[in-house]
Amino acid sequence: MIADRESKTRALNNVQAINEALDLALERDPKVVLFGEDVGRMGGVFRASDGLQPKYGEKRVFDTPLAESGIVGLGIGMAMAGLRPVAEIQFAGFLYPALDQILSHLGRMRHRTRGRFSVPMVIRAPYGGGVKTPEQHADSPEAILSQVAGVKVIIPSSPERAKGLLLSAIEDPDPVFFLEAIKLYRSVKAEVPEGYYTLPIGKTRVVRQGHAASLFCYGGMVEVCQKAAEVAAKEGVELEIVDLETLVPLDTEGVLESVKKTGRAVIVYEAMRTGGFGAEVAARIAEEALDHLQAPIVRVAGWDAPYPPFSAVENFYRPDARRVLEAVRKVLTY
Amino acid sequence: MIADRESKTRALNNVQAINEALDLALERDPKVVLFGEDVGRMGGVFRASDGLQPKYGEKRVFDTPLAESGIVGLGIGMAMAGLRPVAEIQFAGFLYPALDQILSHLGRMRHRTRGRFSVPMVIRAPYGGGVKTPEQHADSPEAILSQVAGVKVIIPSSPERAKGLLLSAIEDPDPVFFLEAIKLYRSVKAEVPEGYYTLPIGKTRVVRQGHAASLFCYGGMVEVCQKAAEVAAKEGVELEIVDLETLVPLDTEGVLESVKKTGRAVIVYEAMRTGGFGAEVAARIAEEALDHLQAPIVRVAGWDAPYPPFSAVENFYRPDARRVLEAVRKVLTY
Amino acid sequence: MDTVQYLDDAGLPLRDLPLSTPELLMGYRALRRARHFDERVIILQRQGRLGVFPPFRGQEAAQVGVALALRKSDWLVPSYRETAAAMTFGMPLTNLILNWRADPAGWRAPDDINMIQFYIPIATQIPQATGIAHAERLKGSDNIVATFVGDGGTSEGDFHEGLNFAAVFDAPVIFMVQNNGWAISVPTHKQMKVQRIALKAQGYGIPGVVVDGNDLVAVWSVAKEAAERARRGDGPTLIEAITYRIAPHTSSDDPSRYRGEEESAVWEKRDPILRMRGLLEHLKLWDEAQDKELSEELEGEFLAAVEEADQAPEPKPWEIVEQVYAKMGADQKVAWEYLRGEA
Amino acid sequence: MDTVQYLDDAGLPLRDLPLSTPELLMGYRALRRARHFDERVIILQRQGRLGVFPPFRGQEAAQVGVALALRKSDWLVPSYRETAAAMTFGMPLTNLILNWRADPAGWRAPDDINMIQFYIPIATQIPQATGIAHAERLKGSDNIVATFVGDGGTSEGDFHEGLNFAAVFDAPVIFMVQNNGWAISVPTHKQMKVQRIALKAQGYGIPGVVVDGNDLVAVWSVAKEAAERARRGDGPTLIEAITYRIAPHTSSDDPSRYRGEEESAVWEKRDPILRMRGLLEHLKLWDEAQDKELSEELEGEFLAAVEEADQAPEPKPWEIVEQVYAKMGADQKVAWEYLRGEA
Ligand SMILES: Cc1ncc(C[n+]2csc(CCOP(=O)(O)OP(=O)(O)O)c2C)c(N)n1
Ligand SMILES: Cc1ncc(C[n+]2csc(CCOP(=O)(O)OP(=O)(O)O)c2C)c(N)n1
Ligand SMILES: [Mg+2]
Ligand SMILES: [Mg+2]
Repeated sequence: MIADRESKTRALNNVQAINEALDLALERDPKVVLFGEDVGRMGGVFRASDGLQPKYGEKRVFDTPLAESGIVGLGIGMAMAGLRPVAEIQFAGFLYPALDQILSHLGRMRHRTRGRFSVPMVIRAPYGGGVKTPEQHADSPEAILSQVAGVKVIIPSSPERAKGLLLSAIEDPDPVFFLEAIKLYRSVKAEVPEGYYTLPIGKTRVVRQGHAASLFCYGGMVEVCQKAAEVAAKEGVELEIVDLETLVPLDTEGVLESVKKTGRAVIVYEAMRTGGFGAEVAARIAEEALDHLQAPIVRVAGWDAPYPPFSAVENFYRPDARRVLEAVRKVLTY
Repeated sequence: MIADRESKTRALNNVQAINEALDLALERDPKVVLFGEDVGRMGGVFRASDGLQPKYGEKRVFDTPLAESGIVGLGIGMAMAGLRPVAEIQFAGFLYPALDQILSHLGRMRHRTRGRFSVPMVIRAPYGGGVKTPEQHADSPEAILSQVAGVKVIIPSSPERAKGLLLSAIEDPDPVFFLEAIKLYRSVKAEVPEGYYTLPIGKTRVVRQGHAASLFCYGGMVEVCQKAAEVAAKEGVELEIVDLETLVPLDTEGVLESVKKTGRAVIVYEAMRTGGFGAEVAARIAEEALDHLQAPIVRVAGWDAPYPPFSAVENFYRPDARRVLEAVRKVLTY
Repeated sequence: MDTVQYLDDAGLPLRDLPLSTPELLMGYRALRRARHFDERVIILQRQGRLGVFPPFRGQEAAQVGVALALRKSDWLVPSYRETAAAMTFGMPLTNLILNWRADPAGWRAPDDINMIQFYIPIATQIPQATGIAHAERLKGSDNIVATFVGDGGTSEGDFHEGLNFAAVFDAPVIFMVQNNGWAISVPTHKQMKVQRIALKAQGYGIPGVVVDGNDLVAVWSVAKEAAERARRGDGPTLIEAITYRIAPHTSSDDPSRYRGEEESAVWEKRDPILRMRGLLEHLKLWDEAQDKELSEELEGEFLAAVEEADQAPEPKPWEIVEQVYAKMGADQKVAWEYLRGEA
Repeated sequence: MDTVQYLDDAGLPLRDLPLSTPELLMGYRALRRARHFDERVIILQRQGRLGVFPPFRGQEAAQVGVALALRKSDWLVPSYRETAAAMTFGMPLTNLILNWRADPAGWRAPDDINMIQFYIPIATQIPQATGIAHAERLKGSDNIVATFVGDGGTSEGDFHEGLNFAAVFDAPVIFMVQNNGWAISVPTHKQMKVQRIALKAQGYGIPGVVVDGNDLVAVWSVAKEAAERARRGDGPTLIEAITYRIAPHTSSDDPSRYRGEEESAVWEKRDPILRMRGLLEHLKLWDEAQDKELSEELEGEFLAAVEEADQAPEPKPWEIVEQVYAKMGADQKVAWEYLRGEA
C-alpha cells in the first residue's frame, strides 16, 4: 500500500514522523502494542511515543521494567500469541543484554517450529553518534544484527522514509529491527505525506544520481554522503548516493546496478570498521561485479576502537564528508 | 617463547592438547584460574579440563552457577583484580547471554579506564557443526566477536597450534576468545611438542602451498579445504590453503601475500554467509589487492538460515569439499 | 518453607486427597504413559534410532501434574526435558519421536496444541512464557501458560527478568521449577546458596510453593491452585518441585564422572509411579491385571507411533532454508535452488 | 522488614548512636562536600562547561555512608550516579570534573584508588564487582568491594546473576541498592511488585537490610556491619537504601513529563544534610560559623579543582585508538597515523 503521492504533506522531523507512524499503526490494528523503558508515561526519552499512552491507554502503550532481555522475550511471546508488538530499546547499545533472545529465538522461531509460530515484532532503537551522548549511547550494532538469521534490518534516513518503512515493518510477518539515527531525529525537517502509507522493504534507494562513483550508505551517513557529494559536484564530480535502507535482506541487485554504472564503490558506515556491515556490501560487490570495478572498493568507517566516550573528539571517529571525499579521490585517481 | 622444535612430541587430539595447555598454564602461573559450567568436578563436557581440579584444587579450577553473563562478568572482575581468568562457555551458542558483558566491557575496559584496568581473560568455547549436536550447539559466532573492539579472536585448527596458541592467549594482556571446532576435538591426532611453548597471535599460516587459487579458512573448515585441495591436486590443480588462525587482529599482509601470488580467493566459513567473517576478509582483499585479482572473490559459507537443528541434513548447510571445489572451479574458469 | 505432600513414600495418603477417583486413575495412567515412552525411546536411542535425548525418569509426576492442570487452549512452554509434560498436554507421540530424531517433521506442534518447541538455551523460555501470558490477558482471554525450568536454569538472568515482568503485569503463568538436584554435574547447593528455590518468589512479590515433586497428587493440586489463581487474574505462581534426575543428563552423559550411585538409589524408593500405584492399590482402585493391560495398551500406542514416525519422509536438504522468512528471500532462494540441485 | 533508622526527620536521635563524635563530624563534612560538588557542577553544566551529568541531590547519605565504610585498599564499583561515593572514596575532584566533561584525562582513576570508571550499561557492574571480590578472596586478602545499583537496575539479569554468584562464592561484596523511587520515568512500584527490594536477598540466601537512605548514621552503620561480615569471609550483603531522587534523572531530563512537584517537596524535608546538621546542632557539635567556614573551604577546593581541570590539555583525536590493546595493532596504527595527520 504505497501512499498516493498526490496526498498532502507537512514538514516533520524524524521523531515526529516515527510518532505519526506509531499512532497510525495503533489506530489501524488493535493487535499493535507498544512498550519499552519510559515509553508509556513519558512518551520515550526521544518522545517517539509522545501522546500515545493517553490516546490508546495503558494496555496498548506501556512501560516495562528495566530489562532488555525481558522486553524482547516478552515481545516474542506476545507475537507468538497473535499480537503485533512494537518494542523500543532505549539506545541500540542497550540491545546487548537482549542478544540471547535475539540470536536464539527472535529470528529462529519460525524455522524451529516449522512455521507454526512466527514473531511479527518490531524492535526500534536509536543508534549512532554525532550528538555527544554519554558512553555506549552512540553504538551502531547493525552488523551484529545482520548475522541473525530470520530477521530484517531497516535503517531509514529521512522522515518520509522512516514513516513508510516503519509502517511496513509493523505489517511485516517477520521480526524487524528498525534503527533510527539519533543524529537525524531533530536535525532535519522534510515533507511527509499525511495518512497511512507503506514503503517497500528490501530495496535500495538512489538518493542522488551520478556517474563518477557510488557511495553506499545508510541512516546517519546519508547526510554525510550528501554533503560530500555537494562538495564534489562543485568540482564537477557527480557522485551517486545509494541509501541501502534495508540492510537485511540486502537488495544486491540495487547495489550491483549502481556499481556497474559507476565502476567505483565507496562504502560508508559509522560502526567499527572490522566486521562492520560495509564488509558484507564489499564482499557482494567483489563476488558479483568484479569486472565492472575500475578501482578498489574503499570503506570509510569508524576506527577499530570503541566509539569514543570523549565527545570532544567523536567527530574524528565518525566518518565525515572530508573522509568520504578522501576515499572518493582515492577511487577516482586510482 | 616458541618451542624448541627439536623437543619431543606425542600424538594428541585437540582436546588433549588443550587440556595439556591448561595444565601447563595453571602450573606456571599461580594467577591462572579456570572456571565455567561443569568445568571443575566433571572436567568439562568435552573433558578439556579433565583432571585439573584434583590437581590444582577447587580454588583454581571451579564450577560456576549456570549463567554465562555471570561467568564473563566474574572473569572481567577477576582480571581487573589481577588474576588471569580462563573461562569456558559450554558451547559458543551460549555466549549470547554474555554478549552484554562482552560488547559493553570485555574489550572496552582498557579504553574506558585509559589503561588503568585491563582484562587479560581468555574465553574458550567449542563452536561449529558437523557432529549432529542438538539445536544451537553448532553455532559459529566469530563474526559477532569481530565487531567487539579491544578483543582478540583465535580459532585453531590442529592440536599443535591449539596448545601453543592457547598458551599465548593466556599470556596475552588483552581479552582473547578461543573458539575450538567441536568437529576436530577427537577426530584427528597429530604430533604435539611436549612442554610449554607459545605461538604468535595475529599471523596467518600457510597450511599448503599452491599457485592456482587461495583458500582462506579457519578452524573446522581447514580440514574441509585440505580435502578439497587433495582432490584438486589429483587433477593437477595446486591450491594454497591459508589458515587465518587469528581472526582479530587479522594478518592482512598474510592474506594479501597469498592473493597476490595466486590471484584468486575463495573464502570458506561455516557461519551464516551474510555478515560472516569471510565478508571482512573479502572486503580487505577488494580494498588492497584488486589489481591482483583474476577472478571474483567467492565465499563458501553456511546458508542464510539458522544452522539446521535437523542433523540429518546438516552437512548440506556446512560447507564441504564439494562446495569448495565448485567455488574453485568458478574462480579458475572465470 | 513447608513442602506440600499428600502421599508417603509408599503412596499411603497422609491426609484427605483433593482429587476424585477418576482423576487419580487418569493421573496414574498419564504417569505410566510417560514412563513407558521414556523407557522405550532410550532403547531406540541405543539402537541408533533416535538422536540425543534428555530422559525424565523420576520426574514424571512433576511434569504430568502441571500438564493435567491445563486446558487445551492453554499454553505449554517447556525446557528440553519436558517430554512427559508435552505428551500429557496432547503432543502426539509421533511428533515427539520425530522431534528427538531431529527430523523437521516433528518440530511443528499440531495447530491445536499451543506448545512451543522444546527450548535448548536455558531459561530463554521464561520471558517468552510471560509474554504469551500477558498477551492472553490483553486479548481478554482466560488462557494461562505453564513454563518449566530446572534448578540450574534459575541462575540465568532470563529467569529473573521473566519472573519480575510476570509479577509486575500479573501475567497468568505457572513457573514450574523442577529441582532435580543437578544441573549436569553441578549439584543444587553449588548452584545457589538458598535452600529453597521457592523462596525466590518473595523477591518478586508473588506466591512461592514447595511441593514434593514425586507425589502426583501434590503436584497436580498445587498446579490446579496456581492455574486458578492465574485464570482469575491474580498473577503468577512459582512452584518448586523437589525431585531427582535418576537418569543421565542426556543420552550423551556419564553421571559416574560426578556422582555416586547411592543418591539415585535413595530416590528410586520415592519413585512417583510406584507411589501412585501404592495409593491406587491402597484404595482398591487398581490391580495387577489392570496394570498389565495398561502396559500392553501403552506398548501398542508406542509401536504405532514409531511406525508412523518411521514412515515420515527423510528430511530434505532444502528444508534448511525454508521457514526462515514468511516469504523466501533472494539469499535463501539461491540456496534453495542449489540444494534442490536446480542451480 | 524493619527499616534501620537512627535519626528522625529533624535529625534528633531515635536511639543510641553507633558512631563517635569525630565520625559524626567527618560524616557531615563528607555530605556537605558532596552536596557542594553537585550544586556547583550543575551550574557548570548550565554554563556549557560540563557534559551530561547525573545529579545525586538527596542521595548523599546513601552513597557517602557506604564509601566511609571502606578502606583505601577496598574497591568501589559504581553505577553512573555515584559521584558522591567516588569523591568520598578518594577520587580527586579534578578527575570527576574532567570525567563529566567527557575528557579522557578524567576517565582514569589514580593508581591508588581502586575505583572502576562509572558504569553506563545498567547492572553490568554487579557480576564484575563479584568477580573482583572473589579474586580478592582467592588472593587471600581481606579487601572488599562495594557496588551500587538503582531500583531500576535490580530488574536486569546481571543483578540476579551477580548476586547469586556472590552468594555461592561467599564473595566479600556490599550490594547497595539506592531505591530512589524512580528509574527515569518509571516509579518503583511499576518496576517490581515486591514492596521491599531487600526481600530479594532471601532468594539468594544472603542477608538483606533496609535502611533509611537519608540517615547517614543508619547507612554508615549498616555498611560497617556489611563490610565486617564481608571481611570476615561471611559473604555478601544486600542493602536497600530508601531515598529519593530530588533532581532530574540527568541534566537532559525533564521530570515534569512524568511526576508532580509534591513528591519532591515531601522528600526535601527529609534532606540527609539537614538531618545530619540537626543532629550535630542537637549535640552542640556544630554552629553557623563553622558551617560558613566549611562552605568557604569547600568552595575553595572546588574552584581549585575546576582550575586544574580547565588546564587539562584538550583531548587529542588520536587518543581514540589508544588503549584499545596493550600493544597497538595494525588496524589501530593506520587510524592513529591518520588522526595525527601523518598518514
Ligand atoms: C544458555 C545455556 N547454557 C548452557 C547450556 C548447556 N546445558 C544444557 S542443560 C544444562 C544443565 C541444566 O540444568 P537444570 O536447569 O537443572 O535442568 P535439568 O537438566 O536438571 O533438567 C546445561 C548447562 C544451555 N543449554 N544453555
Ligand atoms: C542496559 C541499559 N538499559 C537502559 C539504560 C538507559 N537508562 C539509563 S539510567 C536508566 C534508569 C535507571 O534507574 P535506576 O536503576 O533506578 O537508577 P537511578 O537512575 O534512579 O539512579 C535507564 C533506563 C542504560 N543505561 N542501560
Ligand atoms: Mg536440574
Ligand atoms: Mg532509581
